Amino acid sequence: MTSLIPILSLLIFLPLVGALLVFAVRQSGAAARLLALAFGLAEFVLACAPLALDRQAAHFGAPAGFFLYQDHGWIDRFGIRFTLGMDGISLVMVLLTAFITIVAVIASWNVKERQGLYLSLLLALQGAVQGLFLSLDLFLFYLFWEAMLIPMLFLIGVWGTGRPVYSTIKFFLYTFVGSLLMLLAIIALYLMHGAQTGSYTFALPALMHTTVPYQLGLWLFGAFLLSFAIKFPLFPLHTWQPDAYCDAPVAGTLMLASLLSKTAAYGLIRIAYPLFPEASRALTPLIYVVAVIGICYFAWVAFAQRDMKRMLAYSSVSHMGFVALGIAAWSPVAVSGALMQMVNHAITTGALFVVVGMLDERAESRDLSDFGGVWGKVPVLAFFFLVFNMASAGVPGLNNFVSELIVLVGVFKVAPAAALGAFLGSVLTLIYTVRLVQEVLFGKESKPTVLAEVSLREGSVLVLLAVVVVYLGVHPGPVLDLFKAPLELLLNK
Amino acid sequence: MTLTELYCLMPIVITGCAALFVLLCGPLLLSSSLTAIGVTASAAAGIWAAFTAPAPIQCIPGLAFTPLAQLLIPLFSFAAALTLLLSHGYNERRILKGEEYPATVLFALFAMCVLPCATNMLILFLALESVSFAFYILVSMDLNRAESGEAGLKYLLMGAVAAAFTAFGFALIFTGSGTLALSAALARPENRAIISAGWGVLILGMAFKLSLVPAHLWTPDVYQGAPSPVAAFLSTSSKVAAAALLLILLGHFPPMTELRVPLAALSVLSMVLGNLAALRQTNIKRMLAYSSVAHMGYLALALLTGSRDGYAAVLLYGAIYTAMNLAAFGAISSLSFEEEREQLTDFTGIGFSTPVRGGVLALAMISLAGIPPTAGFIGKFFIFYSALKGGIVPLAVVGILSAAASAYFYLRVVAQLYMHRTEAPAPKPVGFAEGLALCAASAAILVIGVYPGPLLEMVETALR
Amino acid sequence: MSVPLSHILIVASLMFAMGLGCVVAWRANVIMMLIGIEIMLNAVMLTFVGGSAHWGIADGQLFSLMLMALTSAEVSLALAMVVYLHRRKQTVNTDRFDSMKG
Amino acid sequence: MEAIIFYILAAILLIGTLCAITARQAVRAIVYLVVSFFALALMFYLLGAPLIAAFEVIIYAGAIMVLFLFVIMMLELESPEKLPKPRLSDWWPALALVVVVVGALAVLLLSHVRAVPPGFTDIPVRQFAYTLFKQYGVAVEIVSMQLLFALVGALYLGRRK
Amino acid sequence: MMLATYLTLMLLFPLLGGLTCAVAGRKLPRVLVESLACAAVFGSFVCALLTALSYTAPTVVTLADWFAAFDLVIPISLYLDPLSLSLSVMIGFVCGLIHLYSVFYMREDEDYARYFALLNLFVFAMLTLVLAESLPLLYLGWEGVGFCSYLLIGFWYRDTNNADAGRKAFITTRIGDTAFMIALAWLFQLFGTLSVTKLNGMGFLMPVSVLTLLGILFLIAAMGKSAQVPLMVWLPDAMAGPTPVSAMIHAATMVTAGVYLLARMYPLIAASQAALAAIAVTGAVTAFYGATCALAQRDLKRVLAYSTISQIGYMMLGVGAEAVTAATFHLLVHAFFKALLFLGAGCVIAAMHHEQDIFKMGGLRRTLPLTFWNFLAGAACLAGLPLTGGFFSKDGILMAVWHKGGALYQSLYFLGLLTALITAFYSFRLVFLVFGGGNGHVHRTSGLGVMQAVLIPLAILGLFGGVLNLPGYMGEGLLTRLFAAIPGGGAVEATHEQEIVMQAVAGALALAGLAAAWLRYGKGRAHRMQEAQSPPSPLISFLANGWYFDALYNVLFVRPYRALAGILWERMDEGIIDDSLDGLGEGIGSVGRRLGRWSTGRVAVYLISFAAGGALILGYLAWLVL
Repeated sequence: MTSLIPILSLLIFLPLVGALLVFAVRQSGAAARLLALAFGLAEFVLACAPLALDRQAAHFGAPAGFFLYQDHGWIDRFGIRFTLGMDGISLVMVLLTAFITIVAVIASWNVKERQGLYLSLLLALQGAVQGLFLSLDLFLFYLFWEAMLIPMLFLIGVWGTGRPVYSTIKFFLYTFVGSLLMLLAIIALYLMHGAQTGSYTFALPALMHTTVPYQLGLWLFGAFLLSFAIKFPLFPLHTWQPDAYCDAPVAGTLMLASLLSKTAAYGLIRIAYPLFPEASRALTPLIYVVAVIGICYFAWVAFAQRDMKRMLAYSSVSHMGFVALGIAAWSPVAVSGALMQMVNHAITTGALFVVVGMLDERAESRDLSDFGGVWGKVPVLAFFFLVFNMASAGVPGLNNFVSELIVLVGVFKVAPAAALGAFLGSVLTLIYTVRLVQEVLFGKESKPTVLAEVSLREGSVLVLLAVVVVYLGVHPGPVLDLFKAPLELLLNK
Repeated sequence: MTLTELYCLMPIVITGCAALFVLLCGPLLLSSSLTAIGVTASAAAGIWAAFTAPAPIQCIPGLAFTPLAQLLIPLFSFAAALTLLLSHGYNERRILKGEEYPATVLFALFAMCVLPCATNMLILFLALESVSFAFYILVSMDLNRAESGEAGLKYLLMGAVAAAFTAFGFALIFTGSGTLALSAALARPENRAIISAGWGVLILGMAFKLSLVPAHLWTPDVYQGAPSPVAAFLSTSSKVAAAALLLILLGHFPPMTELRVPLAALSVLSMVLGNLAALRQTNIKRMLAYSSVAHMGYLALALLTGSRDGYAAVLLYGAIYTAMNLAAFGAISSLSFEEEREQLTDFTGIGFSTPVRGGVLALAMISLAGIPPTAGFIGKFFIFYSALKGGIVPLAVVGILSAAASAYFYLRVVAQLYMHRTEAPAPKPVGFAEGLALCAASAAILVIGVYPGPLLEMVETALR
Repeated sequence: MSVPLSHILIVASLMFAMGLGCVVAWRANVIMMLIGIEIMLNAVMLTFVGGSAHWGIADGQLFSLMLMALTSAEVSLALAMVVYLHRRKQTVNTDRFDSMKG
Repeated sequence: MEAIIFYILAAILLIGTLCAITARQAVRAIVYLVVSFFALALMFYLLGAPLIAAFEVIIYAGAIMVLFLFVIMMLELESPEKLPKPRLSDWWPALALVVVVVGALAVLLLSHVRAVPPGFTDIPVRQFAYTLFKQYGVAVEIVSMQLLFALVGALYLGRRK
Repeated sequence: MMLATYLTLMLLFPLLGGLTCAVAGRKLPRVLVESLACAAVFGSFVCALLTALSYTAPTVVTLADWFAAFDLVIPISLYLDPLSLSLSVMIGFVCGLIHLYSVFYMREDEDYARYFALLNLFVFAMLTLVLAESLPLLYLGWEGVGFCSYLLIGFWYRDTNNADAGRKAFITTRIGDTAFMIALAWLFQLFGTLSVTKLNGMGFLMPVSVLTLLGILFLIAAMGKSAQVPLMVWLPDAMAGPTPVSAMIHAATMVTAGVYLLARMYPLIAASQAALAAIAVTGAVTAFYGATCALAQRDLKRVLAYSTISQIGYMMLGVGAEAVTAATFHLLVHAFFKALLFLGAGCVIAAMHHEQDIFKMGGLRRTLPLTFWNFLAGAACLAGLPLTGGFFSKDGILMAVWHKGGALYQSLYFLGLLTALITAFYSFRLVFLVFGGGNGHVHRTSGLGVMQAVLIPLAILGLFGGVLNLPGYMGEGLLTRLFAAIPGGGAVEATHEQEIVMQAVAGALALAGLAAAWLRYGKGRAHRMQEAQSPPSPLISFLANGWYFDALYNVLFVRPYRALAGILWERMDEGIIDDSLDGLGEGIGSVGRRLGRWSTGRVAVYLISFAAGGALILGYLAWLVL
């Protein structure tokens, strides 16, 4: 059954086809919206399909642990193949992508200008991200890694606010520098593997068996790390991020914060760490340091912000620090915590950006001083704002707590000092979160005193997100179980 | 000369005859039929070459239909056909009349067809100089703009000096090796110094054709001054022709290790300077000129490896670069009406007011920046792959970093096209010919970007 | 004849360099620059003829012949351009032909 | 004997060229150049290339130089403001370039071990013609095309709107 | 099996009630929401009683899995032992009453749905905290109560001060929570489990120094939640919330969670004398601090707040003195009488048009007699007048401290006694100022009758709470018997004579305090009232401002934090990091522009560059040959 329907290719190409179709009907806003939503939902259903499969079944020719696998020749000259595979980790990431895209589509219901194009770019971005999460060929991975940038470039640049051009080019250049160096590293690895085994291939499982001299490994791993660290982003390579997050339109910020930063973490887990075990060990202290600095520093800086989106941007990086920390520890508990944190961060931060987008839409401002007493004005929105903020502050019972706890417990075992720094960060996180909540929700009602209440469409998005937030906070077991088998394979290499 | 020999050389014959025919019958025919003749001839030459099996032996003294020619002639024909298609509308809008224009384009194509077939240095040299010579004329052909003539003179002066250098190089090589025939070029260790001096001078001459630093300075002026379709043709085919000449020579001569440092210097300087100088350029044609300096730097990087992979990368990149720059200059030319549209600010909001042309320009920029899934990425990948394989790591790193910086100015164009609130005056719609040319170029960019396998195979075959 | 080849080549080099010097030194004078180019090309011809004589084959001489044709073509085109530009700009000072730069 | 003549001619050639490039007026430069081209033609003859020598005289010393003169006269370029003279500061870089180029070439060419391997041989006109038409027929074609297009270009530029 | 059902229902009732109110509360009629909320809590209380009836021995009940990542397995499991059982009964009871009280107290507020939702959720969280068997679950309750407390303090959010108070509470307690989390992570590293029962049995595996550190981490956690020195600053401000909230959260239940945590983890940390001493010292100092501050407060609720701080200090002292039973005893009794006092104060405030300054009150003895008598009972308990519940519970702690022996504990004992004296003094200061004196005008609100009625059961429990654990000479205590099984739960080994002597001393001190208060505020009332008009003396303001801890923290932490945040952002982030990159970009751009200027437009320059390139290449080749 798995071989009859190429689910993996479909996961990639369905959104791309959707993008083309939506682009084609772009004249009519309503049609484009519905079409985009339909494709989003179809993708989600498709992404759910593997949940029904027997995940223990070994696929012929597939590397261990991958229960869905596709392999086609592509560029024979370099041994580049169109290889896709799905294990528990990628399944979760694919589901996440599908989910966030639906949210993004619904959140961009009211885009005024060129909505068809906007939605089409969103779907194209989704296709690229899905491809990245599924590819088992390093070249393919890189291709998607960079292809992602194009829709994002336009999303920020065309529909952005503030200084969109500056922000989008800054975003692009930053990530581009990193990824080009990564390209060199990929080629070097490929050549080395070819020279050692005589088979020139970009297949990830094969490349894992390359013996890399320690010194060279450091350089190569450094290139990978740089690329991933920029997109993560890790301190101090983050300065593109507040600008980009801030100036992007709602869906753009959502995709950036929820998905694009995850691709970097995914790359570290799936590629960089397993490929260079020794080098990654050597550079781990560095990652600890930047992760901890990131958690605390960004939380601190977030406190100083006046612009809500900018504050959330810093908050988002601060939380990504936990992911970095978990990966750096590279123990089963810590990494599964990191993966969980990736999911939770995507949901929570995404939800916060959506809510802030709604506030922005209503009050036409993101400046904290323009807000106050929102609780009295839009209680429903305020409720969700509060819930998501509390989730972000790590209140137990909501999703972020679980993953942060797992990460911290896991990291404490390996590197207590780093974990202690992160604990400090959790206090700082609360400080800015509470400030945000207070300045927006509490206090005297600011002008305009009447804001439109949440519409059905907005409400459905918020409820959807909140349900996931609570579900993952209360019963994250199924998701964590999915990580187990792949992590065992990855970490025992 | 037997029929099969003629058969092999038909592209040359077709293009040469077409050039003469256009020149002779020009006054009697409409400009559209001249274009049609030109395009047909180019297409015929290209298709003929593509579907003719290469013959290893000389067809007639001095010429052979080599595998390389089988790859390059269709490429040049493609570029020439697109140039003619683009020029048709452009020339009408800019009131450039006369049969001289298509005839000269065909003459350039004729010389280009000869070049990869040449089996000795004299033919090579003459073909190359004829290509340049055609471009001297084409560049200065816009009588409405003083810049055009000015650019032509500058190009000619520089070109003549460079030709002198090239010729001097050939002279020294000839003096050292005692033959002009490529196949018989022998290593004469006792004359190595003379030959290497010849190579040194020759490389500089080639640096001019490829516009490598420090022989690049003419490039921005000439691109700016030339009519846009000519700039498209000039920036693609003439460079590929020069690169092909170097490939042919390097392929036949024993490796000259002493050339590594000068070539490396040319390459690295070009990559860095080209990309940096383009950063703040506000004239898009000049910007593309600096960009072409940088891209030729990448080419030189691949040449430097001296390996088969490197040469394959050169050819592939040449083909891809042809598509990219044709699209870029093609879009610019199709957007130019009474005035040449060349300032960056002239493109504000064009991406939305003319979606196709704006889209093609944006696609070309993205491809030039080397972002997948466009052809530019495949090209860049191959170049840096061969560089790493050839062990020139520091240069590769410098190159890749400068390539990263280059994204800035390409994206600036994209931003200008789509991301500004104000809008420049929207251009009028264009004709079928230009649309066809733009579509062909962008289709090439996308197809090569997604499925480069066949082209890679062709490149491999060409080097066999 | 017993002139060493290297002497011929040195003479040619000197001439080539002088031509180059002429082109460089007469920086704005397009006529003198063209003359410099002629000098350089003549040096090249001398080299070819020397090489030809050295190896006893006619190829070098042929190259020289072709160079002459090439040169005359170039010169005629260049002079046509000079005339054309003079008509437009009333000058042949190349330093004044700097409407494009940067 | 021939060697001595060769060196004398070389001296004339170089001095003539030097005079030409340093002449104050273009017309004088052309005259100097004609002299040196005559010397060059003689050298060609000495080197066994009588045909080239003849062409040198006819084409260079004759046609091309006359063309130059013609243009100079046509554009009335003899007035000083029309043709700028190099300043002294322009000569230094030129000189430096000349020194470096000549020096480098001299080093390279003189390191050439066997200076006179087979000796100079006269190349009969017959051999020349044979090579030209048997081996390089294509070259003739290309050059003819090129000359044709030089004509085309010149005519095009000469066209008045 | 029944036990599991009871426990589940005990938690589910308030949770579902809270969620229903939160989600649908605004759409439902007011009465329905109110009765739903009350019913949920009383249902929970009934379940607690049923649990108590069917309780036989300590049991662990695992309800479900929460999450599991490799060896980190966290179940949702509950632990029922005398400690949690007695607390959950108390919580059910007190919270139920306070819910009822709230119905009338909040009569005029529009945001009833939010109020009751939070109240119910609070009960859920508190019960979770108490019943949790795995530490992360305990932490869930721990943070849950903090979260509800945060929102309830800032319930009247339109006033920024209220919101600020909530924020302060949340952040200050989070500092303690972090210590808790660190302890949690460390415990997992050490023992590989986070189950309370397992951990408590494994303390001996670790060196004492580790246990000391763990104890101190738990102590810090308790400091935050229970408002102990130095993290006590939030509690007085927390009085900004509605008075029932203060009664429920900031007096009876949540603030004692710290004591509960220490009692819960006592078996683990008991091996470390240093940790116990730290706990004891913290408790005694806090008790003294709170009592002194309470002396000078003018706000009715702030007096009670400081007294709460002080009383919890006693409980901590008890835990530090290895008297978990006594501490729990005091915790329970305190819950009753402090809830009573707050609710009484609520009646007063409601009757006084939300006037809280005790110097503007007086004469309520006559106008609100029921409140007066109940309040008096509460004050007597607080002061530790002999034979009240407070008397026995406080005395149990002091006795344990004395019996622990050693110079440290003996000095703590005397500090405790001094504090008891002060406590008695300020309790009656309050009574005399509020209820004594001339006639006061009151504003009769509709619900006042019911509100006053709620006080009665609490007063009875407070006054006769002593029977829960009578001292040895009066027969064995109920709690002592219950707690005998758990470590630290044993009775203090003391002779009856000693007990009697010590209780006599304590009783005498309480009476002395009462007398002093009467002298100063009963007889000298008019004089004091006049004094209150003039600016306070330095000592009074020192005490009134809580020893100026707020100001100190403001200078030490808050302002530097704010300032540094700004500096980090503008100087560091936007400045050094971003500007240096922008500068790099700018620099590269201008280099590029300069390189572009090489193209001067003059062909001579092009030629000379070209020629120079040739010269360089030739020069290089020549150099190679040389």
